[in-house]
Amino acid sequence: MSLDLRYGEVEEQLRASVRALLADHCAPAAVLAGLERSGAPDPRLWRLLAADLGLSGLAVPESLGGAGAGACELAVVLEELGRAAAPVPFLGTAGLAVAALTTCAEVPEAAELLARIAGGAVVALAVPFSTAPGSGLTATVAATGNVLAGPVTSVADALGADVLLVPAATGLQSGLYAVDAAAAGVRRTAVVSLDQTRPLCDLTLSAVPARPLALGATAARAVEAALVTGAALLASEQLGTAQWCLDATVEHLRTRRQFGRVVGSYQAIKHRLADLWVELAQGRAVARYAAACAAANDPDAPVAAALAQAHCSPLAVRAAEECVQLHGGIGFTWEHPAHVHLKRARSAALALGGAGRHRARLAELVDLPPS
Amino acid sequence: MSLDLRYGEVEEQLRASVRALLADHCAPAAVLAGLERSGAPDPRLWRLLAADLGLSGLAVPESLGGAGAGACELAVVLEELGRAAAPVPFLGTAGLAVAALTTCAEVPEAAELLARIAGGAVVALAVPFSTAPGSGLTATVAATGNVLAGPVTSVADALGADVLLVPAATGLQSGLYAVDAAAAGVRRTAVVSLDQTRPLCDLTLSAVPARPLALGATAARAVEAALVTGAALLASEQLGTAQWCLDATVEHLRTRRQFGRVVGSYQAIKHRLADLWVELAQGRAVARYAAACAAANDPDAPVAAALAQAHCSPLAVRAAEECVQLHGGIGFTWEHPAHVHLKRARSAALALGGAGRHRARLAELVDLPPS
Amino acid sequence: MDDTVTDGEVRRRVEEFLAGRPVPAPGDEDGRLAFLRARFDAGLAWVHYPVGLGGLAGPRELQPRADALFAAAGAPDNTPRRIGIGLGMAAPTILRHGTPEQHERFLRPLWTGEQIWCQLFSEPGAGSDLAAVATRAVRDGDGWLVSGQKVWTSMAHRARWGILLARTDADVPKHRGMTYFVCDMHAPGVEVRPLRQLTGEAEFNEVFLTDVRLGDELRLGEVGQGWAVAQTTLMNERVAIGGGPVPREGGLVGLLARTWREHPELRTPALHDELLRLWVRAEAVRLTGVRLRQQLAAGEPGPEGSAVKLSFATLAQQLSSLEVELLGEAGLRHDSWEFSRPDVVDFTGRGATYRYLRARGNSIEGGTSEILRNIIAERVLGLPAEPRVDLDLAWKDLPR
Amino acid sequence: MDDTVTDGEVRRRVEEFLAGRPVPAPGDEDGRLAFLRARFDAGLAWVHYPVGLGGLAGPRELQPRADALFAAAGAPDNTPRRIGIGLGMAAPTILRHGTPEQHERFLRPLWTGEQIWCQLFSEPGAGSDLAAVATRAVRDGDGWLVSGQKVWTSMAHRARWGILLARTDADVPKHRGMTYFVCDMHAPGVEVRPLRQLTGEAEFNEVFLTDVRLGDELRLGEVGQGWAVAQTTLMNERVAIGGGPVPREGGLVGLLARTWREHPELRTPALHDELLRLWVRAEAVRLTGVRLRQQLAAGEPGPEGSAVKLSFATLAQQLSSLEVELLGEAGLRHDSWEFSRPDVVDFTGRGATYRYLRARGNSIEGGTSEILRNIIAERVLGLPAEPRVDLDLAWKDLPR
Repeated sequence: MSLDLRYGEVEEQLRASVRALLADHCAPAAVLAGLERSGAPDPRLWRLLAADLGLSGLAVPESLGGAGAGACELAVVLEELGRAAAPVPFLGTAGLAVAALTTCAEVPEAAELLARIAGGAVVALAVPFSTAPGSGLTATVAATGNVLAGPVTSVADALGADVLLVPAATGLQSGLYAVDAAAAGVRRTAVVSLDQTRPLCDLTLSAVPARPLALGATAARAVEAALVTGAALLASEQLGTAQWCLDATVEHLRTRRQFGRVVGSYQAIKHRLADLWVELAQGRAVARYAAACAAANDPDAPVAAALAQAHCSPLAVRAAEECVQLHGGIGFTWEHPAHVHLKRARSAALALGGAGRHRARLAELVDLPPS
Repeated sequence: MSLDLRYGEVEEQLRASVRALLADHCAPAAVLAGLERSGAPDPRLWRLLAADLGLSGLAVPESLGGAGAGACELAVVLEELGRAAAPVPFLGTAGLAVAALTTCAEVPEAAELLARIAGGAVVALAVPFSTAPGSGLTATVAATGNVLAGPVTSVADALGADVLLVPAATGLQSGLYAVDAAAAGVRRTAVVSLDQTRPLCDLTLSAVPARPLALGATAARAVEAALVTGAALLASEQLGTAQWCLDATVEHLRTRRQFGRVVGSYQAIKHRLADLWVELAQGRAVARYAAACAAANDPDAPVAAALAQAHCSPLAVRAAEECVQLHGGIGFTWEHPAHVHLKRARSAALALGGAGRHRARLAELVDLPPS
Repeated sequence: MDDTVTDGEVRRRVEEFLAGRPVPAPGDEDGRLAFLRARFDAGLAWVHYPVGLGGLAGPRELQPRADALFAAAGAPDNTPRRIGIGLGMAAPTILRHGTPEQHERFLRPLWTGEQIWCQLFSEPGAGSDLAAVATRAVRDGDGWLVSGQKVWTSMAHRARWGILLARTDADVPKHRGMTYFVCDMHAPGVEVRPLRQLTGEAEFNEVFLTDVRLGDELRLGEVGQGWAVAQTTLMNERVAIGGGPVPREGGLVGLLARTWREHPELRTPALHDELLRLWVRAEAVRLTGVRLRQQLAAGEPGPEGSAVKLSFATLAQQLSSLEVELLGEAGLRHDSWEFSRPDVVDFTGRGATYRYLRARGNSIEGGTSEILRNIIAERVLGLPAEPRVDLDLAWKDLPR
Repeated sequence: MDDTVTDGEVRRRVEEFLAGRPVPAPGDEDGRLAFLRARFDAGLAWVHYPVGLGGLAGPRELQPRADALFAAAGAPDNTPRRIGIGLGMAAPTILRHGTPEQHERFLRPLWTGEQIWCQLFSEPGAGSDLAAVATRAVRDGDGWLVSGQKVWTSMAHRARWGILLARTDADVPKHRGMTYFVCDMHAPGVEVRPLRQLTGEAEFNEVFLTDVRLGDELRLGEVGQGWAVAQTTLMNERVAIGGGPVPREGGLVGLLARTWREHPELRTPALHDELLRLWVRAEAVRLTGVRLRQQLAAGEPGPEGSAVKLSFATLAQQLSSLEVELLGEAGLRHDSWEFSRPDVVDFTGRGATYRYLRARGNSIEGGTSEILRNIIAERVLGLPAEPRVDLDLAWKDLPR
């Protein structure tokens, strides 16, 4: 074990600048106000993050205009976005899309897209958000030559996207294609989503011209890279969710009084929060390990990503549920931000596979076969 | 739902007399002292229960010298035996053996054995104690004519048995045979058992003469009846274990002081015990339902037995684990009876299938198929 | 109790009533009201209530019998779910603590549903610790002036009356300084605002009271006795929440099991065992309820009642959570975030994600699961109470 | 700290030492002892201790380096697991609070293992609440007479000395009336009885003290300062329990995984998911430890340390429980109930049922899981303490 699981100095600086920006532009009240909008989130916050802080290209090579950083830095940004429940397409663009495109960066179109991302473009991988790593590429879109047709349901971060990365079947093999989201023949239907801060859409492509990025095994590898990296990074976002929920709950319980005593002084409450904190500390270790493996291209990366998801998905859900419960009535209201985190946590726990599928994947990876 | 899940007046009287006898002859100190003996438990307590109270034949028809009662009464006795962790072969004899013999009571040998049980004889079904209902009869003993040979491992209540009921394979079918435990060729090797109050033995039969009780489907039905009824009844014993553990823990915590306060006044402790009590109340309902179904020969009896095991096995384990934990250091010592219940609970949770196998059985019975 | 009121006697009276008064046509609202008023006057509204107040002073168990006979005849009912707070909480409190004038004035329109009631107990600072209510009622001539804020008030926007707990003396310990009132929801100074909950709906309201004038005839019980009067209300609330008998797979577990059976493509081995664990728990909770009802029917109430709401809340949360998990991609989608003001909670008419969200409230509303565990530990298991610092201090001196 | 003591300097000194003193043959007990004494005198016993007391006043991190060099040369060690209480708890306390005479007298034979130490803290009435010790020490001329009962004392039957917490003043609040002593385990009036635990073994003892006379030179720290002195011991106990780095599947999870891999016939789908959940938890706990050690090595201690013992206890219990469950029929059988007196716990050398039983103690010994949760909630999360009634009352007036 030589991977460093601590936060480095650069990461802490990155965290501080993201947190400051979110404090100014993504306070709970702003997120709550955003729920009344339907469709894609307000692009203003994305522009601030992507352009002003240059975060969209955090993991894009410097030669393409990015920051040349890696998964560890992305993970820290995602922790902060998770804390704020920020409605931005960061995971999809800077995480999944960049990971997919990096595997085929020798293709000029892919390199060009990476450069556009570094410039603030939103790019989404057109797969159902529930797709698990290791599940293979079963495209619902068909490619005829370089023309695509077919549906994809429940795509994340695509409503405001500039470009879509579409896995499509062509004869016996599959390919990964780039499609301009604004092209004629691309229909995006907003889905009423459980997590309103990451609204999904259903996609229908009708005779849409596309540029091929990869074919066959390369395409499968690109999609798998996106899903594995995405799962690893999502764990850090979930960690951020859990951390916000714990912090908010502790803060509330340190002042709320019932029966003449501060509620946080009751032992049953204390023990539940202590257990949650222990689980959160474990979540930090596994999320950091997943990010470090992804950054180092460590052969253990698939195990690390599955482990991180298996632990952090239920962690965030439990933290958010405790947050609602231990806030009492106020936590059950629309006006308190607890529910935003609850919905994000519950939703994220289904994203990119969910804990059950990741445990099953671990079973294969670490040789613990089912009966 | 017309089955009565309450305790009737007769059952409460029965409970009172069993409890009084156990208070006199099976106090915790006596059970602890018994652990220093190896092999079969002291037969004195069995004689008191079987002969003085007439409990061995509780479910034997009156025409054969029994009390003609049913599973509900057996269940109440088992609750009390569970509370006391009484080292007697009641479950095996009055529960499993009587259930098996009752299905073939038209065979004179079976009727005779039922009458002997009513007189206080100990009869054990020679299957591994972990055998689950519905698992089919895969006999390890071979019958050649009426002569048996072969091993059976981990048999409960057989060390002090007078007669063994042995499932044995004969050519293509199977049969159930009665064997005198004292016969030449019967070797019983005491097993170092996790639950010393129900010591197991390994059985080896070498050319032992036997009397056939049932063959083919009838034999399978007899064994299955024993296992289903046994599973239903074991739940009541487990309920008794859980009740003792909760009661002892509450009693301890109402007087034990730490940090100037009675430990039972700390909220974390209170909430754990409240949750345990809720689960115990549920355990009482399912155990009563299983007993009522068995008594009424209700078609729901297999579901009820599996349900009772699925709930009461983990209940007793959890109650015993909490009992050890919440007694603190003293609960970890040999001189305190908590460990006797812990070992019985942990062991009983593997007996007659265990919760996992009973859940899988429920899946079949209530049409919730696996993937 | 009048033991001449037997099953046969109730049947006779219902038949006689129906013979003399035709069932009104569906949609005939005036006819419906007249019918219900007459039924009340005939003592067939709640047979266990006193004669003259809608009852026959008979045994409570005969009421379902009367209801069934009226239902069989196609008679209109008083939409009991819609007026549950009046029937379940206000009525027994008024009956026990009210004056004859109050009985006369409130009970009939309450039962017929002409006047809807709401409950003005909880406040932002008084949730589990209800005795901490800060809403003040001060003497004003021959009446009272009430000011404060109440919360979690279902039906407040439709209610004619509210049962109200207010502080009338801040110089004594908190349990001794409260008085119980009937609040006129049409009085000036009563402002009702919908309180949107995390499902997007507003089942509840906030109620702002600003110098609301209530005559002394709206006081229920003695001044300073509000806590004792409120106990009657709360005891009846817990009884009301218990619910009726359900068949196997009758509740949320049935929805989950149906999804499982109908969608083989969603199944995984891990979810299978999870499903079975919850099926077992659901069936255990159900049988506990069956056993409890058998005990109650036999006049042997067991302490299991305290556990019913606690178990139900936990189970509803676990079942709906597993349902969302099982749905996978579909669990990422929701049915609607439209604002609405439902009169009753509809767990089955909406999707799994709605159930998941709404069920979070089950362990908060009507007594949190934490408080229920305290109650079980102290009242059932006999464990000692926490040290309390708020019982002897004057209300005004309590730390806030 | 002497910063001229570098890695190279330690290596030089060890090499010089080894050059001057041949490694004793295995089994040569006298040679072994002489060798260890000389190593102590050379300052290579614990390099972070002061010069003259077995150290070089160097950085603590260099000690493993010295140990490795000695081990590589085949030199005997002081069997650190066997004398853990002396090394881990008594020594740092003596060093910090002892007189020069006490340093001189106790530290060398402690380190070489000539004299084994035990800890006389817990009592039947003082477990989690250690400050409730009732063992009394009363002045007797120029010394003390000690009477009381201690419990959970490992190695008491082999120990030459014990670190003892006793009450010297019952008229002040409990934390202020204790004094810390070194107890002479060979003194008249010390009776050690094995305490059999639920595994059948006796790792621990009860120690009965009846008018045990201890000279005042055996007092450690000031009279009445026992609680403060004991804090040094306890802080070091927690550090000691943290444990070293383990590879993936290095602990109990490895035994469970091996059984799973080697016995396909025992597998069921439900157990599979259970196994995976625990595998995930075990790996998460392991990585938490890895991260913690990286932080400690970088001089940034995180609060995760408080969680390590808690997580380890829970995990050991769950893993061993699942192992028994997985074994099925074999889980009904045990290896042995023979009475024995092991010096150290052997989790891996025995069967699954032994592990299951022994692991129940993990959440009790050395700080219960309940106390650890209190500590995390109060010290890490900053939640307020419970109301306390025992802090200001004189010890003799406390309710018992």
